[in-house]
Amino acid sequence: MSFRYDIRLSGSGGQGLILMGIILAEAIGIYDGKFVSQTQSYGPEARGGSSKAEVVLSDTEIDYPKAMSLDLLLAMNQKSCDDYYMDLKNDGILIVDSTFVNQVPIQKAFRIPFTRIARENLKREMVANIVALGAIAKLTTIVTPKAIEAAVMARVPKGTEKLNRDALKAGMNAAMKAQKASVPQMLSERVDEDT
Amino acid sequence: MKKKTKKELLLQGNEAIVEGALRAGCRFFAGYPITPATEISELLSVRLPQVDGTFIQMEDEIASMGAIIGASLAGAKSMTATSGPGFSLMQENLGYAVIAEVPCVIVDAMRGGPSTGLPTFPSQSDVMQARWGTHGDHPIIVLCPSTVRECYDITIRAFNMAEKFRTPVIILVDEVVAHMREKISIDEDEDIEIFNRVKPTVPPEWYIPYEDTPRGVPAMANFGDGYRYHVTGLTHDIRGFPTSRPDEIDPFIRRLFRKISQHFAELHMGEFFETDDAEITIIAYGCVARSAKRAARDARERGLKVGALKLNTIWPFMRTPVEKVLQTSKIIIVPEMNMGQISREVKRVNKTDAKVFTINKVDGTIITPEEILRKIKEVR
Amino acid sequence: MSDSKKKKAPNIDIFRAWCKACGICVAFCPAGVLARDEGGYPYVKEPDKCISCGWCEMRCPDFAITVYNKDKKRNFENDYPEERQGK
Amino acid sequence: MAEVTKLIHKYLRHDKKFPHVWCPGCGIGIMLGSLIRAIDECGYNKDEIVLVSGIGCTGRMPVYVDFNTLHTTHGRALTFATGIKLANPALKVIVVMGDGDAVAIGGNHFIHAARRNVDISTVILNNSVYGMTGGQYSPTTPYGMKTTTSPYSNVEQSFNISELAVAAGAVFVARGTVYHAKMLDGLMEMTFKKKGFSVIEVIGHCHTQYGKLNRMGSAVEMMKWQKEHAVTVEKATQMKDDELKDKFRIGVLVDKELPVFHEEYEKIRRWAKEAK
Repeated sequence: MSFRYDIRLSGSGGQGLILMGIILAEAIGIYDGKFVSQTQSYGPEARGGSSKAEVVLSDTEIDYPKAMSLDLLLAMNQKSCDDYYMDLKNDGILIVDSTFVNQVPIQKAFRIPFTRIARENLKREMVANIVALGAIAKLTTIVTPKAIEAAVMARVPKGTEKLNRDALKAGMNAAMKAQKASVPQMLSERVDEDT
Repeated sequence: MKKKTKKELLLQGNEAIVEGALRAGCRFFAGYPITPATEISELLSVRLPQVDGTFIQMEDEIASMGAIIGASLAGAKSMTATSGPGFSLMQENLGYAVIAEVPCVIVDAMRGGPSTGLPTFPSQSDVMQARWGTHGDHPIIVLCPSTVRECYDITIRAFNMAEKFRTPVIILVDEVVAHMREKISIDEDEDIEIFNRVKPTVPPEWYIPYEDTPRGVPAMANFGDGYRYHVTGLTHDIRGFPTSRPDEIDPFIRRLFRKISQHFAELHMGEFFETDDAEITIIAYGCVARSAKRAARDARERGLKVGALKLNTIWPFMRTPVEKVLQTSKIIIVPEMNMGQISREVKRVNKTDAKVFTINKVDGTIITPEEILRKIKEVR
Repeated sequence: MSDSKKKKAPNIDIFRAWCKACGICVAFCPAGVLARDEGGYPYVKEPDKCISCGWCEMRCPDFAITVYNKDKKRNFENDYPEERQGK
Repeated sequence: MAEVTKLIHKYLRHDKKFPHVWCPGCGIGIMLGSLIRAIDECGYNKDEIVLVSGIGCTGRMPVYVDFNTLHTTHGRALTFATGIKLANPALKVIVVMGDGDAVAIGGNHFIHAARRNVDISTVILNNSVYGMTGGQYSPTTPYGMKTTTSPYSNVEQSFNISELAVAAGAVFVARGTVYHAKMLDGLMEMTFKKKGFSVIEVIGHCHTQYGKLNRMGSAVEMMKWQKEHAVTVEKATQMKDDELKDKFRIGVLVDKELPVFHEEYEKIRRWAKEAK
């Protein structure tokens, strides 16, 4: 049986979730060389209201491209946390932006104030999504820090490279401080059951 | 430093269609903005002028379809992209492209309908519009990708078929495939077959623009090549002039059908997934084909002999492959995001004892593997 | 007419196969050369009156009438005042 | 054969069935003669001309002439022509349409082709009615006239095609009549020579439908009407408004310069390559 990892990045429109999805997929697919498929909720929702992007990664070709039961859920606002935590697997990881998410339904969630970090430390609230990407790279083993940095640099506008690199670092640092939780097996450590 | 020709890219389905079109030699695009096909316009407005092609945003889809036919007659490989409502507007001129035998490619990124319907949600409800949308008897080629890679490959194939058979070719994508991003590698040096229309080699005075040939496809001169001929939407004789003679009309219409029907084997594209021993086979296309494959995998894990047949060619209907699974499987399930457009065809060609079940979803969401599994358990 | 020598009547050919007998050539002939027969078709009634203006030829919707005058290159501008396009 | 007819025969497709399809006395034939003479005068090569038409009486014109000819769908001729011109700017694209074709079903395409300034010469035969389908009222049928679908009277206001073309931004707009055939030759020639979206409105007549229903007489009578109601642009400037009330102007109405689409697009190609 092949390995499959389902991620949903959720929040409200304008938080940059779709871009996050693209960067994460690019990091995993192009820079880390795995199979990846990225989908999103589209249309009016992208301009206000709730928004989500999904990334599925695998070591083999991906059949169903949308997230099924989640290995990782990022909730950037309270509503998306409430809406989607039920889709999380038992050993799935929940990461919330504690700037906006006050009630967390499960104990072992990572609470990191991405938006506050972006606003206060980096003076640019818009990079909260990049801060969150940094945290994901640190808290999971699905993407290497090197790949995520390369993918961020390739996608962000010229002239904002330093800001975004700082944002990634800030996210990683914040993740280090966040409480440790169970992390799924690393891809590289997996025993291929098919062989 | 030697330039690397092989690129690994994370592309949307729509973006892969653009890459495929450019690779196939598309040099003219006319379109009108509509979700979820807009990315194709946007990207081609960047890319086409770089390769001396032309991008134009017309006043509506009727005009877009007219412009690509005109451009094709003047020698350019041309394309337009739209969604349901715009596709409806194109139908009149689509028929023109069929009868005047003008190669061109139309992408329809399907959305829920009727009318404005569900602009940003997936659907597969234009299957019959693609087949019978334009009036009159006509054959049509309709292709349907289900992965980003297939978006690229099928677009190239669509242009090849259009040029080879002198006919419009429709690519049906659904919102999921159009907007989904996946990794694909594109190698500029890769040896991909690109077909260019066959031009006449006879002197202009010998040229018969709509001559019957064994292949059924006459040679096509471009405007300006020195072969002056008449192109019309009226039923015409072999010289292209309007005719109302029954003895000229009949062979002409039959040739239009024959040029497609005698090449079914070449036109049919699809994939059998573990169907050899399957007791249950899921027949699906577009994004649902992926759910089908997943469901088949999951079912096999549970010890059920389930296979899947993916249709990449929607029209002409893949009768032979479908008949093959009808013979080997006792149960056929056809999940579609419409009220049953392809399942009707499957039932139509079913001459066996196999039972055909459908899953019809029209709520703007994709059919999930679980839903297919549930149906398998229900009908088994 | 600048031509003071003995005038040679121009040839007027009417191509009956294409003529639909609409009567335009007859009606607008400024010199009264043409007339209509019983079936409405034009014929050259007074060939000597022809001034080679060519208006019948210009206005024939069916390209069915021809005025041919070997002696003179036709110049529309000076042909016939009434027909001079309101200038 | 005299020069005029000989010249026309040089451009006809003699393997087509003549006499042509139009009613006896129809102005479209006169317009076709004018069009051929103007093309000849411009010195175009037959191979470089693409003659595009829509549907209707006028739509039947291209089949008779030996150019690259294209008979498109109703009202859409300009869209096909746009594709042809942009795919191969070396071609000389001429579009012939009727009034219903150009400003009813094709009205949107007409104003946008004008706005875009695509290099197309457009010839519109205005006979105030849908002739081929049997005399229904068109957007140019004058108020108060009878047609088969306005049997009591037409209560709609009509389009002035030339003024519409001017408003939409056409760089050259002229109007002529089939009665003034010689003048039409000249106007047609100017229309073809103009770079950009040029329009010539040709006032024709449909005695078979429109003329009959409105008791306007034969083709001859209707051409006399044209003669009596047409006033040249030059003459019109010296006339008072009430003298011009039931008259229409013929001649060149607008002649201006604007950048042409396919030449502007060359700039885009340059910028696109620089940005690559």
